[in-house]
Order: sequence, then structure tokens, then C-alpha cells
Amino acid sequence: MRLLYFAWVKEKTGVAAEDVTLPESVATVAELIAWLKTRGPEFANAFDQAEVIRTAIDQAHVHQDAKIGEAREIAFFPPVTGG
Amino acid sequence: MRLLYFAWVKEKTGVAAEDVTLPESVATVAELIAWLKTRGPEFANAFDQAEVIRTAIDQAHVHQDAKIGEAREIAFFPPVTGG
Amino acid sequence: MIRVQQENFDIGAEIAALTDGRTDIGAIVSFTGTVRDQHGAVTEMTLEHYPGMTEAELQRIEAQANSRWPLQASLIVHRTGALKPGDNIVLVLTASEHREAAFDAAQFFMDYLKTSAPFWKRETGPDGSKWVEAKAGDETAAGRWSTGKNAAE
Amino acid sequence: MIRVQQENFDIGAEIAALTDGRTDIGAIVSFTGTVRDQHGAVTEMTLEHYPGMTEAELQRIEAQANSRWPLQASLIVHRTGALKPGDNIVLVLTASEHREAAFDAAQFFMDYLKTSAPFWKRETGPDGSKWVEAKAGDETAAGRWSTGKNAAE
Repeated sequence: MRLLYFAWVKEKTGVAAEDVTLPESVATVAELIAWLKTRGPEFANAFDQAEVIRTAIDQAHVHQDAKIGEAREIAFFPPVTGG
Repeated sequence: MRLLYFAWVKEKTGVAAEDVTLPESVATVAELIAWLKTRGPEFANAFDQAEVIRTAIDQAHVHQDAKIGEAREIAFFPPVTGG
Repeated sequence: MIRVQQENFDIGAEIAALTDGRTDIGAIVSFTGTVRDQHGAVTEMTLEHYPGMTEAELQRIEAQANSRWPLQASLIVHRTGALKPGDNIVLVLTASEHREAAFDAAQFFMDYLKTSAPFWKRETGPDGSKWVEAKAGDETAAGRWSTGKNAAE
Repeated sequence: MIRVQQENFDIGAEIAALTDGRTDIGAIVSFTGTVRDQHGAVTEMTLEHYPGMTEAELQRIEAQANSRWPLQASLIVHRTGALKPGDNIVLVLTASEHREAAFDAAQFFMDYLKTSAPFWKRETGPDGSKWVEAKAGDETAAGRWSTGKNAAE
């Protein structure tokens, strides 16, 4: 599964994109975030205030209780500020 | 005093602009309209539905109960349709 | 600024004239009104106006908008005379720091133009020529600005 | 139509491309968002985005607006990359028979752009560089379109 990070989430994790294999126990976005926070201090810091972070599964906005299912691409980013 | 007529009020009266001397009894716009209607069938027809007609005194919108006072220019026209 | 003219206007050039070189503007709204052929019912539109009062009303509308919203720049251009379907009739531009003020002021301009500026449209089509009737909805639209609604809402 | 690009856009040319030769349009609204220097606090703005999802979101916003209002034409152009104060950021165009639909749809576009299109602004100034924070007011503004408000109101 491909993970993408944007804006300050990318800066804090130090990663723009990566391919990962998730543990079978990870079924929702919230569980994915909890797992990411165990991967090192950069990730723990980036997702420290997880409620601020927005998530998209396969390029569509989702809430953190969304099931990951057969997702190919999951992206994490701050609230958007375009326009 | 100068009277101006626009759009279909002008077409019905057949007059675009004229200078008139008002009878002393005419003090308000409504009284002016009543007097104008006595000036011939074109004027009676133009002002037949007087409540539809809008009035400006010295280039500012007024209601028909407005006093004429020292007005130099009074204009009659249909509801505006620009923009 | 306000202008009443027979000639066409160039929207891009008018926006550029108002905003070029400025770094304090965040939001620019333009409204352009154009002649519709109404599925063939209109082949020409003629705009009559009341010279003198027209300019006075447009300036009054612009002054009201500027006292109500923090506008960095604004423009009203209204054409008169004979127009064809597709032709421009009116241009309103508003520029502000934030989009709410620019949108609200542009709508305010148009609502008041439609109800207080002394212009009258006459449409000509295959069945002859007639004066356009005012729409009750335009009075309603203008009325909403009297209720204390402002950019902060 | 939607476009995401680094290059600037020409507002007048974009309006002409959408409306020239048409006689069924009565109202054209444009919104242009530009970089403010905020009294010297901003010397550069960088726009990051999520390629792929950005286009998907803009198309979704445009489709929603078209299902909600009778639009004859619409356009969203959003820039990315490094911009300077005074530069254009975003252009929204809406064309309809009547002004209410054109104004409402343009505001709908902007409210949803601000809350759902994956763009992020980073501002650089004399004191360094920081990511722009989202405004709570933008969520509120977008929320008003969920209450059944439409062009007929």
C-alpha cells in the first residue's frame, strides 16, 4: 500500500511517499495512524495531534473511522488552504 | 420648472422634455400628476396607472407624497430595468 | 469609479487597470451582464437612460458600498444605446482583501443597479418592440441589504 | 472545465474563451484570488498540492455546482508553485442566464475550493516561512450550502 504525506505532515515525517505492508490488525484509518506513530519519533511527532490531520483514501476525503479495505493509496495532510 | 419623461411615459405623452408653470395649487408630486392628466388624452393615458410611475425631483428618487418645493427638474419614468 | 458609455468595455483591461501593481488585494470579483437572445425572441436591445441622474445614482451606489465593505477598488461601467445579443451591458468590479466583501459588494452593486439606476431596456424581436418590465424579484433582492446583513455574516 | 497549472492566467481571455459567440448567457461572474503581501509580512507564497486528487476534487466541485444551478459554462483554474505578492492564485468563472445562479455558483466554488481541494499554502517573509493555517470561517462558509439554500432563494 502506498502512503503519501503533504505539507507539514510531510516535513515532520521527513517522507513524501512510501510503500508499506500493514499489520493485519490495522483495519481503519485511526488504527493506521496509531501504527504509524510507533514507527519512530518523527512519525510520533507528526501524528501527535491526530485529530488535526486529514486523510484521503484513493484520492477521496474520509473520516478517521473509515475502513481501509482494498485501498491502494492513503494520504495524510493538514486542513487544506488553497483557493 | 422643467419636466422630463422617459421610456414608455415619454412615448405615451409624446414629450421628452418641457418647461411648464404650475398652478399654485400643485404642491406635491401626486397633485402634479393629477394636474398633468388634465392636459389632454395623451397625458391622461400616460398617467392612467399613476401608481406604477416613478418620480425623481432634481435627479433623486422621491415618493408621490413628496413636496415639490423649489424643484428645478421633475422626471417621470417606469420602474427601472437596467443592469 | 463609474462610467456610462456607448462603447464596449474590455473586462480583462478594466481589471488590470484597477489591480495591476497592487499587493494589498486578495479578492477580485467581476460581474458582466450580457444581452440574451431568449431563443430568438430578441434581436436587438436599446438602453435609454436619464443623463445626469444616472451618474448621480451610480456614484451613490458606489459610495454606499464603500462605506459598508472594506473595498480596495471598485468600478461600475454601464452601456447605453443599441446592443445586439451577446453584447456586454454592464460591468461591476470589486476588489477587497477577502472574498466575502468582494462578493457581497458586487451583488449589492447589481441589486441596486437593477432597482435604482435610471436605465430602461427596450427589446426588439420578430414580433416587434417592447419595453422590458421590471421584475418584482429585483426589489426583493435589493431589500435584503436593508436588514443589517453585512460582510461579517 | 478545470485546470491546475504553474503559469499565470489571463482573466479576459478566459472569459472570452467561455462566452464569445454565445447569445444564451446573461450573467458572467469571475472571482480571482491574488497573493497579498500583508503589509510586508509576505514576500513569497508557495502552493503545494496533491496531483491527481486535486483534479478529482475540482471536477467533483464543478459537477456539484452544475447539478445545483443552471450554468451555461464554468471554469476553475488554480495555480501551484512559487508566487509573489500581487500574483494570481485562482480563477473561478460562472456563466448563467441570470445573475443569482452565477453569483451563488461562484461563491459555492470558492467555499469548496477553500475546504476540500488539496492545496496548501506556505508563506515566506522577513521572519521565515510557515504553513498557512486553515480558517474556521471557511468551514462555516462551505457549510451554508448544505442547508438547502439554492438559486431560487
